Amino acid sequence: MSEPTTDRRAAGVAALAPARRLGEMRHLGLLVALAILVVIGLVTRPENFATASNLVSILSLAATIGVITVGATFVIIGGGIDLSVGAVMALASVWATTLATQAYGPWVMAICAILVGTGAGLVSGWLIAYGRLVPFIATLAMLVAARGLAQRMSDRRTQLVQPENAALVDLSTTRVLGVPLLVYIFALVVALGWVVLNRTTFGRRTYAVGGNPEAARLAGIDVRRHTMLLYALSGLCCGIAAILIMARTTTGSSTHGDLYELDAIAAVIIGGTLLTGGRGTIIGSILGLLIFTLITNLFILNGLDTSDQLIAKGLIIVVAVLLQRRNLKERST
Amino acid sequence: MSEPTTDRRAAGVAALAPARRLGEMRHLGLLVALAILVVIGLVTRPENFATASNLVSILSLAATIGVITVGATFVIIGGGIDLSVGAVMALASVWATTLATQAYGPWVMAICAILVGTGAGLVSGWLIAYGRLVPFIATLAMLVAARGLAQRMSDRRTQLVQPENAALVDLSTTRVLGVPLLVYIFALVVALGWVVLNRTTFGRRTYAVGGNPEAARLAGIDVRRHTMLLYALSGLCCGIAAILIMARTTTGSSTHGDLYELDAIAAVIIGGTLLTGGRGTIIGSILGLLIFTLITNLFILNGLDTSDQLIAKGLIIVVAVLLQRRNLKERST
Amino acid sequence: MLVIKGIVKQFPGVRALDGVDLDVRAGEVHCLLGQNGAGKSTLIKVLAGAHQPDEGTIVFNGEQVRPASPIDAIRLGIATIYQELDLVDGLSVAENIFLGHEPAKLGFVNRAAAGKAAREVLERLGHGEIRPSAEVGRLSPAAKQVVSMARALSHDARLIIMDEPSAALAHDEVANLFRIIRELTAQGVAVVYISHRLEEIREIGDRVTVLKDGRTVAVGLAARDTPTTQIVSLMTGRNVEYVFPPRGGRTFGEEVLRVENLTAPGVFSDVSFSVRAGEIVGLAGLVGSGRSEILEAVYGARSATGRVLLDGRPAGRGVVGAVRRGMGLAPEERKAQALLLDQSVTANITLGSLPGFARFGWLDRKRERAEAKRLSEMLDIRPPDPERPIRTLSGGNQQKAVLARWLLGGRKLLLLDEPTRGVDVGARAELYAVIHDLAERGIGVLLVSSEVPEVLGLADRVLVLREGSVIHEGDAAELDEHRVLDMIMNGRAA
Amino acid sequence: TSNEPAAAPSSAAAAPAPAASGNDQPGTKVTIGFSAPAADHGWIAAIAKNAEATAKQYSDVDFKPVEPTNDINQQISAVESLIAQKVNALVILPNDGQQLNQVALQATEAGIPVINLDRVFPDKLAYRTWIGGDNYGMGVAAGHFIGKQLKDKGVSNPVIVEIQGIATLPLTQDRSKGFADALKTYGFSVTAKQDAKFTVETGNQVATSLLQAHKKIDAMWNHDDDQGVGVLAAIKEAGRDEFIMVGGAGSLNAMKEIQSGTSVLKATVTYSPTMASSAIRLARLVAQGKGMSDLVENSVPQSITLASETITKDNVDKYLELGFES
Ligand SMILES: Nc1ncnc2c1ncn2[C@@H]1O[C@H](COP(=O)(O)OP(=O)(O)OP(=O)(O)O)[C@@H](O)[C@H]1O
Ligand SMILES: Nc1ncnc2c1ncn2[C@@H]1O[C@H](COP(=O)(O)OP(=O)(O)OP(=O)(O)O)[C@@H](O)[C@H]1O
Ligand SMILES: O[C@@H]1[C@H](O)[C@H](O)CO[C@H]1O
Ligand SMILES: [Mg+2]
Ligand SMILES: [Mg+2]
Repeated sequence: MSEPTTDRRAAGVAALAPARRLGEMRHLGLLVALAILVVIGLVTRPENFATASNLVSILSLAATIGVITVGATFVIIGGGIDLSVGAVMALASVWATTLATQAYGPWVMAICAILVGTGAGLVSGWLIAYGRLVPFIATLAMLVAARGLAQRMSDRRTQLVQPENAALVDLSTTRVLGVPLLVYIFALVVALGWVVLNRTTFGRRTYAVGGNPEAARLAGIDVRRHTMLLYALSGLCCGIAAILIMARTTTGSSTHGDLYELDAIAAVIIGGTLLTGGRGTIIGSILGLLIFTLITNLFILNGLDTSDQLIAKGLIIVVAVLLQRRNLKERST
Repeated sequence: MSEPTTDRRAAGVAALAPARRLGEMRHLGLLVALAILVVIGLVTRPENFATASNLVSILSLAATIGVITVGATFVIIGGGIDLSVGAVMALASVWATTLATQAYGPWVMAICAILVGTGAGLVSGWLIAYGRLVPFIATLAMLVAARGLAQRMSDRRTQLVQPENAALVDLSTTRVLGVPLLVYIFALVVALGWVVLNRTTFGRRTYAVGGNPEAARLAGIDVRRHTMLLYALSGLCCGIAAILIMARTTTGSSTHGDLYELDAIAAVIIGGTLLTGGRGTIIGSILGLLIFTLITNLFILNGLDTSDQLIAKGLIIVVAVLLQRRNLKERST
Repeated sequence: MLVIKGIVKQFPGVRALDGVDLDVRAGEVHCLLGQNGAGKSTLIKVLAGAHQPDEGTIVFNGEQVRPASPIDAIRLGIATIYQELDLVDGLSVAENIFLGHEPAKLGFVNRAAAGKAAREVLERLGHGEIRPSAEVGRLSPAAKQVVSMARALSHDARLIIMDEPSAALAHDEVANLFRIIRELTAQGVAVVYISHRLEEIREIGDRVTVLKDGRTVAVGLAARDTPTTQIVSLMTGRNVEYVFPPRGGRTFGEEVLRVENLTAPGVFSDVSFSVRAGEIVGLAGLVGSGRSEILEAVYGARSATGRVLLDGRPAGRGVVGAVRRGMGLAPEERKAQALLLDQSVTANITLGSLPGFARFGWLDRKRERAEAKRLSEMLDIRPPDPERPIRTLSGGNQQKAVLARWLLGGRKLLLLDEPTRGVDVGARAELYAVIHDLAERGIGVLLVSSEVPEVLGLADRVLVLREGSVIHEGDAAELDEHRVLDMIMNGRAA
Repeated sequence: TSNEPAAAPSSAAAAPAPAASGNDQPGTKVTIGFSAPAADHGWIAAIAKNAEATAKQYSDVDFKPVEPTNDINQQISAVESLIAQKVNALVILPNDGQQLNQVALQATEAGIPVINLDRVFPDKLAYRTWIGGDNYGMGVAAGHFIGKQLKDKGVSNPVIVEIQGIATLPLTQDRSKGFADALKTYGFSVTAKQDAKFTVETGNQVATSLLQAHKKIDAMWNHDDDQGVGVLAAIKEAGRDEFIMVGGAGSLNAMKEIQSGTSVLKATVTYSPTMASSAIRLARLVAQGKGMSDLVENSVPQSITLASETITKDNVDKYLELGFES
């Protein structure tokens, strides 16, 4: 083989930034957007924005949906979509706050929420993987049914966490180093999600299943089982989120998590994950989510009129993504 | 060439329904689901269900979102997604019912609605096609901004169609052969949509752009321009839908069309269109939509509680799609 | 080692396999031959557990087996390189190679081990320059093919099936592939090898099984000694001259295409040439020499500096203008770049000339179907039903449909990138005739092929490319294969 | 509706000029934080407008509204940020009293008096004063009006239809309960009920199907006049007029329908958004440590419940200026 040619090709390949580095560069756009928002905050509300308590408040606000976003990132990288997240969280919160469950104390309540979430995810996953339902439809059905069930169980009432189970609420009120416990839980879930996605066979196979399911199957991966597990994982995250929302609101309610599906998916996509699957990062999703949360926070601090907020929000989304797009060329849904 | 073998294989081919026929068979599942619902209606509410006035009322209910579904079908076949439909319809309805617009009479109101809808669609389309924004994000931004603008314009009030413009409301109240005019408009939009999708180069290109944009580009199709036009078409449909909702509710309001995006997309997908693009039919989408509308109608006729409605709806969606899946094997988002 | 008897596989409407027999011995290279659509890929998918047979038995290493899934086949020791590149674009080279059998502890991937093992396999394949951490989606088709091979080698397989592994490879790469195959067979590994290039079969094969219309028509022929005419007539059921149509007799008209100083930094530089009406100009070069990119730049699908003149006027901006002005490109990767897999053969064929079938945007579907039918018959696309989804056609037949697309709509200049990739011997001869016929009707053709004999046999004039530059231009008649190979590999200008 | 040609009463009408009492004299400067659900509904919009308009009337009030939202989680954050800004008083209309209870409690503990508007916090420690409408009373008023009318007509076994607002809100359940209880005193009961979402469109959709389900109706109660616009459109489209209808909340549009006398809408029971104006005044008084001058007591009372009045053709003129635009 002629050496020069090989060298040139090697050079060609080497000249290309490897996937991971590119991935980080892609986050640059998001970081820039985030930085701009921070600057806006500092300029418009110097006395309120950069306070520790405001930062904590931003993170607390982001925590619930953040946990859900981690699960959604897996599902979307795996080529699917989960519209049921908010409803499943609501159902888990209601189930965990029924008097029957509350009788067993906070631990059982937490486990109950997690089991209900995971169970709902398994059902969606089974329908998609083995029942061959389109994910959009299967999880839409789950959304509708879970909300209905939550309303039924709660008789459409908001269910208070009983005083004897206040330990659960402590997650929101107890602070370690000034930061409420639930923010730590959020951080932990993000970290675990990152590790699973990047360092385990499960994570790497998720990319394969989403990127090219036929190739994954031919490589000997049990695509169906994996798909089902992805939705179970998303359900698990919804269960954890249910614990957080119970802590924050001291209640279980069928109305919790309304429209979370849109917010979670939007965060994931702004974070650079393609709806077509096979690509994406947890970090990107979380940055996407923080951008959303920061926008809301800035609006609150500045007391903008709602209609103007909505208009501004639309524009900011476009700009944030345009910033990020600079580094991307792929087309997707 | 050995004749017998060829013949045998050719015979096999003849036995196979051609692609088109297969498409129609696919609707069989939907038709069966629809038939089952009709039977349920006949059995549970014999005196109310099969009346002409109930059928008309189902069609009237379906008309607004039906028109939007036609546009959504184009966008989704073209590989995109439009989350802004409900908000754009709301904006068009508000703009058309401002006192300034209403001063010019019903025709100008209708034209205003259509222009606003199409304009919003063009903006989304431009952002997606030329600004390279992901459709999900671009149209989510449009959703948020359009709702904000609608609130701003209307000052968050419900705007009544003035008595002197009652001609617009007549679309809903005037009946020809017992059927309100707006049902005819719905039917006309469906028919036109079908013709454009199946009989014109625009339709054919839509399938190409959604199925394989790179191939479409290399075949000389202006993929960007076409993509932009698809969203404009969707916006146009939202404008028409705005006229219908003004006629039905006698108002323009920023709250109109809440969550239409989910319903429209769900109808399209239940109808057999893949979210990945390149496939789908108008008829399927409309059947999907009718199933949804029929379910709600049956529930209300039978006085079911909304919680139970939701649970049942989830189950019915799954069953309807399972029925339809029988004829399909592809996997998709 | 492997004995297959009476395998039947039915698809909706097609009996793809209709009683196939095959026996493969340890340490041999067993070649599968057959026309496009004969059932080769389907057969190996049955072996690999990707399809379930309707009837028949498979005996592997003395035991009757029935691989229910790819995992089963891999566990049995059967590794497969599939015809369609089945890699995951978003993952790295190493991750692709070890997909499904990652070196891992408790579910955690040992990335160092994976990287090291990947490097070893790649080096063994002579491609140490492909970095295990590179993202597969950014590799060239040839490099992807190498990764596919590396994956097959990474399994400790007793039987390796290769479905047209050389289709995306150039001459030197094929030699490399053969070296590996010889190493494998020396260790007692059996190889099932599929290719449409008879000369490869002769070089590497031990025995040949021929499939036709889903049936075995000959077993265990000697790969080296069986006369070509016999093989071809077994495959096609008739006698096909595996030759090029006679050169000459054509007169060239006006210059249709003039390319001046075309440059795309890092890919090709300062390329100038012209194509006249009725002339076939061939681009020869190694994979990676920039031929595809030149075609794309001429077509307006890739940005480059320099001038492209069509009929003496600057070509319009972009592909849309190029197509409107009478160009057509049959791209290299048909699945990714050319096909609408869900659509019918007809819709695929007419895609490039829709305006010609429409009045005020309204399609004349009858005429569309008639034209598609005419072209299907002309190119012998099988099965002969233009209303079938193109997805259900074999690779070679899909390729013919791509070509058919540009036979419509009165093209002046056709850019053909590897037009016979994956096309069988019989159909290839037909395609050659079609290309000649086009030229005779005054169409200019710019042809890229990795098969030097094809370039020399078809083209009137040849440009030899090396590392993005034209190093030779001359009459095809004055060149021979040896000289061209010498130029493209060693850079020695004639 | 904003575009009523004769939209004479402006939102200022709902926030009448300061009463001529010493309380209106400027006092210490106070900052009042305000948080309410998203204003995509005429009634809620009126609440926001009234609060703002009232605050503007006082030179000693610095009004700080935060982004209205329908997401609990966000409303909690919004209130947290107001606490962090150390406002002098908070006026909160929670999306759900139970769910915002904890954060209201935090505010109270931080020394910020909370004026609870409309939807009530379950924990009395969480707020200083509650002011709101009487949801149960609204249902009772509607039930009595319908019961009496039907009794007078001598209808037996009447078909009574109820269109609720958002079903998951406690206030909806209270209204329904009051309605059923009042009807019971006449020996009547609700034949069918469905919930809408306080929007014109959902009111229209639900009414369209309900009218199909019941070919003959005697009376209908619609909880909310905003969605009532859609309900009335559906009734007109179906060409039905055999029943009497009662609305809820008391929008200007509803009052005009009642006034016309030709509409099926014969009455509406009030649930007036003027309560927001009062809430701001109360917040100011509490923050300044003043009492209510008409009361003997030195400080503002712990709870104030507005009465739900029944507006009919006979008394509508008196109410028109308090009607809010849908
Ligand atoms: N999934 C499928 N559905 C329906 N028909 C199929 C499918 N896959 C293959 N076929 C049909 O089966 C027959 C055999 O196809 P196969 O791909 O095995 O041919 P091949 O010998 O590999 O051809 P080539 O040389 O072109 O690759 C063809 O007629 C093809 O159209
Ligand atoms: N995605 C890419 N990013 C960067 N460089 C690339 C990419 N694809 C190809 N190249 C480089 O461009 C040059 C030409 O590539 P390519 O393999 O397509 O050439 P070719 O002559 O057309 O070969 P083939 O016979 O495979 O068509 C090579 O140097 C290659 O490394
Ligand atoms: O309490 C109010 C009103 O009663 C109105 O009818 C709807 O919104 C609720 O919040
Ligand atoms: Mg093949
Ligand atoms: Mg190439």
